[in-house]
Amino acid sequence: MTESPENLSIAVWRGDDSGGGYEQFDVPARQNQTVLDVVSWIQQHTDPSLTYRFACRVGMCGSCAMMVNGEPRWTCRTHVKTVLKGNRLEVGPLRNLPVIKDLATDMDPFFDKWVASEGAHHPTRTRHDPIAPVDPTEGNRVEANEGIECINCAVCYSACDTVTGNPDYLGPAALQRAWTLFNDTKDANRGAILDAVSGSGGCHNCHSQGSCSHYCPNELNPMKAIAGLKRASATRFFRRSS
Amino acid sequence: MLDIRLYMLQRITALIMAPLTLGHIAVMIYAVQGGISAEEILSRTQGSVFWFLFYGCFVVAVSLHGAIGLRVVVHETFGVIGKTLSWFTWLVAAGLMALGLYAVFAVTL
Amino acid sequence: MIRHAHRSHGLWLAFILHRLSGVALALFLPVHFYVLSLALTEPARLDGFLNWTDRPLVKAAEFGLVFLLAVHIFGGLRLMALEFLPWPSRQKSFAAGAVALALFLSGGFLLSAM
Amino acid sequence: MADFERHDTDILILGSGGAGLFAALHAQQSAPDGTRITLAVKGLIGKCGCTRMVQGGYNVALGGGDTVERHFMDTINGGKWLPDQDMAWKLCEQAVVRIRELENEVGCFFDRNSDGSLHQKAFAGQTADRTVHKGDLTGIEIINRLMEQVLSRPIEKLQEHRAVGLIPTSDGSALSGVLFIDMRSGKLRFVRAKTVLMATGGGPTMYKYHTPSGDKTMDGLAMALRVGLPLRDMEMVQFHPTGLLAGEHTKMTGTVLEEGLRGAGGHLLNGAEKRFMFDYDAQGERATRDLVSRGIYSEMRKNNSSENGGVYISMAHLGPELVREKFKGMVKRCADSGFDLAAGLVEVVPTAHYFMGGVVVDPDTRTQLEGFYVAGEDAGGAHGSNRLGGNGVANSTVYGGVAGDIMGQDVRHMNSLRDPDNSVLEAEIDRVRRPFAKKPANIQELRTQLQDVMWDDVGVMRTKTGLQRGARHLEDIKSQLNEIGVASDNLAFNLTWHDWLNMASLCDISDVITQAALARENSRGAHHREDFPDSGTMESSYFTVARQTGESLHVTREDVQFTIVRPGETILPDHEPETLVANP
Ligand SMILES: Cc1cc2nc3c(=O)[nH]c(=O)nc-3n(C[C@H](O)[C@H](O)[C@H](O)COP(=O)(O)OP(=O)(O)OC[C@H]3O[C@@H](n4cnc5c(N)ncnc54)[C@H](O)[C@@H]3O)c2cc1C
Ligand code: HEM
Ligand code: SF4
Ligand code: F3S
Ligand code: FES
Repeated sequence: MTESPENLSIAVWRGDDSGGGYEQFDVPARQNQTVLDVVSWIQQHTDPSLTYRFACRVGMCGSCAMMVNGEPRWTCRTHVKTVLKGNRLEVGPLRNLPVIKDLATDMDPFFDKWVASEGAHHPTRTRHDPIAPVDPTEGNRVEANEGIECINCAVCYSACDTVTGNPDYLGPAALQRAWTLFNDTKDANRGAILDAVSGSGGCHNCHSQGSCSHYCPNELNPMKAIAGLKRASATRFFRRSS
Repeated sequence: MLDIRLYMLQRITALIMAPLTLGHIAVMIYAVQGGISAEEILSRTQGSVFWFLFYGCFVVAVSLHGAIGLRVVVHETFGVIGKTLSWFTWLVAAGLMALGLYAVFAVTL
Repeated sequence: MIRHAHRSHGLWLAFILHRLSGVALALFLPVHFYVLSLALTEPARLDGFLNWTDRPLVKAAEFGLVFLLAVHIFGGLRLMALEFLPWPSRQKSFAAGAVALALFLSGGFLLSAM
Repeated sequence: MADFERHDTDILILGSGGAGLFAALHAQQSAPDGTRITLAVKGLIGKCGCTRMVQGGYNVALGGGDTVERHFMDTINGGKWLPDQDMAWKLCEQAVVRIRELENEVGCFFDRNSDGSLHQKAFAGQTADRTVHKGDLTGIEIINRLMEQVLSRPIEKLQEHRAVGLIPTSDGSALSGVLFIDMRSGKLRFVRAKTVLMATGGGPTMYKYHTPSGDKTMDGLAMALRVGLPLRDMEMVQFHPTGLLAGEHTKMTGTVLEEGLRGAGGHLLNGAEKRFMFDYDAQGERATRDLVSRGIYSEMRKNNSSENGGVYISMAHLGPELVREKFKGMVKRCADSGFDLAAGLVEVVPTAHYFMGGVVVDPDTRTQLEGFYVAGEDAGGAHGSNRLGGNGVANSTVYGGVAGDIMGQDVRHMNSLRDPDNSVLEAEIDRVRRPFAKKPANIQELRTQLQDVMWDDVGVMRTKTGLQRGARHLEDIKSQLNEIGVASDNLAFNLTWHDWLNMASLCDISDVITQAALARENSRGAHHREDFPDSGTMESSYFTVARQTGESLHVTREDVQFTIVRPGETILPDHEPETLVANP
């Protein structure tokens, strides 16, 4: 194993919902080290009381996202080398979500909004019916497919300043889910989806800041999905009023 | 703090204003050449139904557009919500509208 | 620097430019209306005002406003194109790029016209 | 007794993988109105566990020549005649219903053929194109859709609640409830329920190299062991041949590089950068998981290993562009951790992947303890000695749904909550608080020791001497663990306390694996004894059953009941071809 003797200087946010600040730690630099590895090392070797969250460790569960040098990232898939500034790194809890402790946030508001966007399928068929044939190249399917691999990591949510300013705003991930479902021809209640995203916290609050699409670790494009919702709801608005 | 109605209103007013403001800028660039005077402005605009409608439309649109715009900014920056926010929006709209229409009458009547 | 690192990318800057220009315009508008309405009440003061605006500093400010207006209009059109035109995202970036270019050119032109 | 909070519900579900989430949905559909349903999970709902990590897909026979019978025969053959046949049958039969439910009711979005029908492919060991998938991220699709259905229903959520003890009634015949640690606050909470489903998903993370998510540490099986429930097939640990090897200090090590890489023609190279799999099997790299794992392991033992002690996988000869296109996700993942899968060499190592062993249950998920049900990876029997790729998620979703239905029915006849055996409750509370009385020390080093022991002595290839050495080491590690303390000044979200508890569960089950491995004196499926390389006759197949009484562990052997098909026979019609896969 090749180890450089160098130490990384890591600032980690400590505290809870009532406040906190950064604490400094030294961590030995290693090859192939991810930000999550660095954080774990601190908990395992220096400060056993440090709290963070992870599960899959390969970018599938979306539970390890943190602010790394002020940018939201999935830490299990972020190689330290790609984010190091000199030999320094600053790690904090995701923005825009309440902090439970240290680096772990309460993700409930994020998921409450997912549900509030009607982000759960409205069935047209039952388990006793055959599976609907779907042409994989058909327009709606392609559109829906683009946003489906979201891992609900809330990276986009914490990158978005509209969420910061407007706590009711449903946010990019939930809206993208709504758009995906809206394009799912199997869904029974596309009207309900448009209703859900047209209220005072809805898609119309998005200012196309684009941070969502910029930071999504899976290279999804919530900004585009939200534009789709705006378009669909505007079309319906005119249809209804004419 | 934008539902679909306010959003549509903001977009529609923006679309109305786009040609108007571009036209306005064009006229201004043309007009400012060699200095500008009250007389010059008034000679162009006074008694003109066209300019009355032109600026009238603009004022109505911009009052709504600007008010909704400021509403969003005020909400997101200062956390103003609920009734206060609505009052703010419509007061700004009314104020802009009043001042604007007064000006339109001033230069076109 | 680290605190708002998430903001350092093009679309966010476009957003803040649009917002600042919108707010500036909204604040300027009442002044503009007031000055024009002087035509009705005190035409002389309007002229006085227009003379005052001849000064270079004020001129610069004025052109600044025109620039803000242009930025805001083009920015607004870009946003609405992005929202309403069902283009593939790539083309949208081109459109945005084109608008940005137009902006800088026109802005430069306006400023140099002083 | 230390302070704890109390809570009551009717149906309590532990875990939010495929089994837990399906159980919640089905319980909600089948239980009488007003039934309280509670989902308690060690992580966040839907964001932990392994179902989410499923890549390849979901096995289900959907016609086109394929039949439930064929799926069943593949499962039995794959499991080397050890599976509980009734469970395997129900798995194959109900998978058909479950996949329709997933698409039609839950809203999953599986890949299609150009004619609009579901796309199905064949994993190793299957005689038909059977595996339904969504790209190579099938688990995310399944769990996200299930999660949003559950979140949008009136189901009580206890997130970041770790189950630490099953508390029976005083007479020991039924379950009263479950003791939890509310991880966020560090407080203890005892939840009584009329029915409890355990779906905590096993997870062989006591091995140096392992694939499952970090939250899975055998808590469920350890709890079941402590209440005296029988565990079967505990020696059966499935190794995936190609885990990423990136060094000991990164959690990326051990994570799966997908099977398809070998299927597509990837080469495995030893330290000298020579292919070696043909020395072990005529199929070369395309041999089944267990054979390839053993091939790699043998090469490693001969010190023909790569820089970090594994072997290399090489794809470049297929054309880097093609690899980049076909395995986009894998290439990106490797690139994120600094490796070039498309054009370079990536180090791999066999990695503990799935646990076939589990609690003895009937095909309705019931256990011998009234009110206690087990489904998913925690339940033993459906896979026997080896799980086919694609049968894992089918198993957890099928039996999770079954458990939900059954609990919804059973709860109708259960009029009241049961009182706990306070002495067990007290003992469990003492157990979890034990480290507070000791001097804090580093647990990580002990975990490394455990992982090394299990890897070296109870791993891919086993011998009696090795297993006995392993057992002694385990004893030693356990007693060391008992001396390691945890600072108790702030228990809120105290990961180090949970590391300690994880170790406790892992040690207990490691012990059982070792004892069961000693008890099986032949080689079947995932279990390979170098001192007993023969499989034994299929007719006399037995499975192991481990039970803890008091402090002592007993492993017995029980004969497999061939309730549907006998070795050498098949339930496929006479004229059926051996395989329907075009190029197996
Ligand atoms: C990388 C990988 C790839 C795989 N690919 C495939 C595939 O392609 N096809 C296939 O069929 N199978 C695959 N499998 C296997 C499959 O994932 C499992 O068989 C199946 O998902 C198990 O489901 P489950 O519901 O039993 O457990 P899990 O999905 O693992 O869920 C367990 C749940 O229990 C919770 N839990 C654990 N301990 C406690 C506790 N003490 N208290 C409360 N909650 C607890 C966990 O947090 C989690 O929510 C794969 C597994 C892995 C690791
Ligand atoms: C003439 C063309 C104009 C167009 C096309 C236009 C377009 C737009 C659009 C699309 C928005 C929404 C931005 C968003 O949601 O992020 C907006 C916001 C705004 N506009 Fe305009 N606008 C124009 C003129 C004006 C004028 C003259 C004013 C001055 C009163 C103005 C003030 C504002 C304000 C304050 C905002 C809010 C900014 C924000 O939400 O960030 N606009 N404009
Ligand atoms: S859209 Fe991207 S960033 Fe947002 S939650 Fe989904 S995966 Fe994460
Ligand atoms: S960052 Fe926010 S403002 Fe819109 S484009 Fe993305 S949701
Ligand atoms: S730990 Fe699962 S995405 Fe990082």
